[in-house]
Amino acid sequence: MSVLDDDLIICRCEEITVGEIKKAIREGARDIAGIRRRTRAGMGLCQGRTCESLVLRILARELDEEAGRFHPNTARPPVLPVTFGVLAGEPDE
Amino acid sequence: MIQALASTAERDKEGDESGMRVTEHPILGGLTPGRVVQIVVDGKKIEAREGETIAAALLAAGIRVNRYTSKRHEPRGLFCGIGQCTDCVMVVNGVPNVRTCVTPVASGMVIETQHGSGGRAESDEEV
Amino acid sequence: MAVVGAGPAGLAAAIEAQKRGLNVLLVDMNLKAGGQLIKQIHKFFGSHEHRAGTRGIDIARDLYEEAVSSGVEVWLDAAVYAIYPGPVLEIARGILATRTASKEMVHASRVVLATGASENAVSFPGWTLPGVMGAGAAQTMINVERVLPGKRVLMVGSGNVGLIVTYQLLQAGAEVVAIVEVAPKIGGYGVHSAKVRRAGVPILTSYTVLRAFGDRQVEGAEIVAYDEHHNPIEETRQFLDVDTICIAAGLKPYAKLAALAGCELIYSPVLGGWMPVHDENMHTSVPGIYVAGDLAGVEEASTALEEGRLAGLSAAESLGKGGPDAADEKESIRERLSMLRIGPFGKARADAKSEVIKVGEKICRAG
Amino acid sequence: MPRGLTVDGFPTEEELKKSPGYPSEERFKRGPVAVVECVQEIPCNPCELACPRKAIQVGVPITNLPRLDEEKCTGCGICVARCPGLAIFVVDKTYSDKEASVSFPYEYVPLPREGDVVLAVDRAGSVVCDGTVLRISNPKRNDRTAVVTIAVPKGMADEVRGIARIRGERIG
Amino acid sequence: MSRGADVIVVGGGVIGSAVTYYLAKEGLDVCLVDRGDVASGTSSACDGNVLATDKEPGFDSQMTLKSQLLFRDLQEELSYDFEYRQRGSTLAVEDEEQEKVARDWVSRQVAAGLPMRYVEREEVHDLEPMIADDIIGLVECASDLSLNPMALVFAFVHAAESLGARIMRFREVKGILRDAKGAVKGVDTAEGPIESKRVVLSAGVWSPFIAKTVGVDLPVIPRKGAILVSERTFVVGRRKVMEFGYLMTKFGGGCSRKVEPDMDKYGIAMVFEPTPHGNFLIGSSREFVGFDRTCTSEVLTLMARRAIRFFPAIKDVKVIRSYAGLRPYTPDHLPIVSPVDRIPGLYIATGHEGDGIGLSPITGKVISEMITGKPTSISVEPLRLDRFEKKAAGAKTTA
Repeated sequence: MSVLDDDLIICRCEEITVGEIKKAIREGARDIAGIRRRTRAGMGLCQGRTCESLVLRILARELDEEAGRFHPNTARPPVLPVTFGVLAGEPDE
Repeated sequence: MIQALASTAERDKEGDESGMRVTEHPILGGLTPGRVVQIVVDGKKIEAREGETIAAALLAAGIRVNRYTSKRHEPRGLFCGIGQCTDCVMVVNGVPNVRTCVTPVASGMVIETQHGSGGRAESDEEV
Repeated sequence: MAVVGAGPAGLAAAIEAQKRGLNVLLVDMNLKAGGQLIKQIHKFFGSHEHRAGTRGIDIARDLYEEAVSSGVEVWLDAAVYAIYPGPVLEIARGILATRTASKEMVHASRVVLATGASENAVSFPGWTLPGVMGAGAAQTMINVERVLPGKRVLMVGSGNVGLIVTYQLLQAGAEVVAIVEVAPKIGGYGVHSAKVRRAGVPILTSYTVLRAFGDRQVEGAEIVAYDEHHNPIEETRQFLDVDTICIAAGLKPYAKLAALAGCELIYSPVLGGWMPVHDENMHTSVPGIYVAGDLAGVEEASTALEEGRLAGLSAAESLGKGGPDAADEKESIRERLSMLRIGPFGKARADAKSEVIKVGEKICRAG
Repeated sequence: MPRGLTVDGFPTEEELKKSPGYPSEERFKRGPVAVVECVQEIPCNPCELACPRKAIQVGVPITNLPRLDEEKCTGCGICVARCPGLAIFVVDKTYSDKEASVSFPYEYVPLPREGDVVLAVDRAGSVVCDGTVLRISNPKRNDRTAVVTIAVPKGMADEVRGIARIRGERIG
Repeated sequence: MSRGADVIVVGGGVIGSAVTYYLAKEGLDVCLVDRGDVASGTSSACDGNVLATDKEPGFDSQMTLKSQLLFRDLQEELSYDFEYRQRGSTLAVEDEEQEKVARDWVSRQVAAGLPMRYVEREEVHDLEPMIADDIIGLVECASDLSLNPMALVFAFVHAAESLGARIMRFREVKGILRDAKGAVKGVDTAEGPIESKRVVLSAGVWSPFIAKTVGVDLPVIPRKGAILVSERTFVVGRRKVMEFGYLMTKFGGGCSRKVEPDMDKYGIAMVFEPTPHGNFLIGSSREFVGFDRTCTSEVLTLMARRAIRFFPAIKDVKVIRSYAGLRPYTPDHLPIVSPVDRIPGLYIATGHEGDGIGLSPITGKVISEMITGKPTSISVEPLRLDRFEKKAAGAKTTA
């Protein structure tokens, strides 16, 4: 099916392709975090908000498992981009 | 039907050259006049409606490419429209990665198409 | 009590709790309250209690006014970027509208998370081109911003969102060239599909978008039909002259904040994917934290409203402010909720929801 | 070959006639009547409250299909704009010797004007005949859903359910 | 029962994977076992610094220098790109008090053979244009380098696999098995035992649990360290920059920092590391809070504040993520790379705290030398497990 071309972008932020994700699975990735560590898919500005469910589907299909077996990435602060300035909590001069 | 023709003509008169503004709407009514502010997009002056998002102002002006990616240098534009996907980011007043779909325009705002990370250099490897 | 998200669920939760005597702070990252209601210009389904027949935009306005007049403190342009044990919310205020954002720490004894959902993506060659966008993005453009995202649109997906946004694109003056649906049947309500068919929009079931063409932006799309073995039927392959492709492939709960708060998640395909487990009071596995609306499983706005009320009421009750009618009121909300989950469209959601609650009753102790 | 609501996107004649919201042929002969084209069990009942004569009943549960009491229905058309699904029409097969009238909700701009000759469309959006605009009704209680009534050849009364949208392209 | 191996390595972090690689390179049949994926614990939650500059002059810094040389070879040997960049590093000096200690530090390191120098005030902004105006000097170390820690693990694992090593992921080791004489005979796993006469325990902070199954007490405890990740942005700096006070938080004493008390309470010290992807990492914190890996508000706030103090321009740069890892701490800041004398065939390789990435090649190499009976590349005496027992005994005698 042409929609699964290896060249197809899955992670829009880091420009990671289906091929790279499949390769990560061949190299032992068994969850979304494993894909992320090997490919950077989900490490960009949006932190996987768009690609996470697409990666999940590829994992489920490649490994022939239920989608619900694959947990989303661990949530860590900040859950949306926030400046160092705001995080530091120092009043603006 | 002649009425319809007139309303199309009016659109052009209002300076909506691309015809992208929804001037008449069966539910929302006519577009209220609203205050017009000037913004600068890649050096070109553009009129925007106060309160609208940068992405909307750009679409109204017929601009659909907000940025080019780092690796493949591919164009990107509005995608999720709710500030989540961060694909529509641009350099706004010198600050890169500003989500244009949720950030409202302001008078005098300087907006630039973002190339890569929008930094002064793409990455430290390329310095 | 703090409520995160001023959509229908968050607004309803805030109003309910405030009316019962809690001090409620309602925060939303957007500049306007109402969540997705602010782009719902169509009349809502449901019953009289759910304000059926009223347009979403009007419900948003009324709810917001009710919240403010009942004393709820509302912070807009306030993004909750972290939640820590306490619960303590860390909020960035003024990111969008000002150049001097600040950080606020809010400690609340009860928190209702109503962070909604986000659209699922569909990937196909060319899907990263400007002009390919979520149906929700297009809907925001036409109904909130009053700008067309494009003039000739291909809609991918025939669920209610796909059908409704198609209709609204027509209302805004765009052309919708076709709706393609990968399944053999239309996903959304027949009344919505009938409405767009009457308007001349073909709905092509068992069809998919193969690719988007274009150099700098969408200049066309290629579609093809599938046979029952999921093989493309070559002679149906065709090029569509469009400048916009809208993706309406369903929604998934936006559960990152709930996950960060430590809420146990459960996977429910029917309800959109990973979502926080909760009990029949909308209470999660973390003491004091409640959920409502699409975060608690993607459903309709009417459901979100009722769940919001239930969460607000339960939170008030847990602080001894439920009032004498609390039990009865909860019962009638639950009845109305089950009314929204019957029929061929509601049954699967009802089953999925009771699965979630069954797990929830085990791991979500009252806060 | 009609494939039904879930494939074609609009109900077949058979699906409609099976539903309790569709008037009988005898009733059509007696003048204007509401045609409720709501054949799926969805949770929705504003039509029930809309009718001052209680001619449409949904009852409990609200997923029941709306049932038309064709004796009570006068074809007043109040329900047309109140149906969130825009699925109710008023058809008057007795409008004149040669013509029937069809009323339908219309939420587009610009609105047609009385007397305009418009392109009448069937449920699939195909233009099937010309129609003449008889009335446009859009009082406040309609909440911005206009109801347009057009006259069409009598034989088209069961087919016509709207008009082609009036668009720039069609002008001139 | 799985096929046995010459050596079983327990733990697929950077140390275990390096050990596996060097053993496989020696032609041994090696089997690496991890309860999860490789690079999924501490090695996935750290930065990629390979620093000699922050080591105690002497054995400690020498060991790092050796490791840095091995990295140069690895860059050629390993086909997988682990983003090796040798750009050096700098330590930012805030005031005269620190300057004094810094100059002394430099002279001791130079004497020990490290390519270090003290950078005078006038030159500070030529080297680090974005650093705060009031920084009065820098300590520069030319040999320091950076890499991507997770990629390094994958690089070791892939190379080891191509040399015939077996990698068993998602298989939990429950304990070490011994024969009648007390020598190692394999490991017990959730899916049954695996036989081997030699076991290398390199499971980081989780090693003590496994060591305990054969009565070995490892003085290794988790020390949590958090990191902030920025968005891709402009070039803030091209190499590692740390505050000189980092050394104080690491070793304690020496000289003081003028900071709010919480900075010291959570061991906050600014560490800046650019990545080749256009973003940068900000560390660091040091806390003993058991196995809790969550990031706390206080720590992230203070880290952001400390980072802005050194790089004011990042105030408007966005943080997109944070994470925290559990570094295997030992009381004397030196790792344990050692046989266990009482249990023939058992080797320990853990306790590197924040230096596991940097010391992984030398650790792997030394373990492979021990097992193959070759002379070790560095003296292993200071890394022996029994040093703690001796110290404890010594302390008792003195008392």
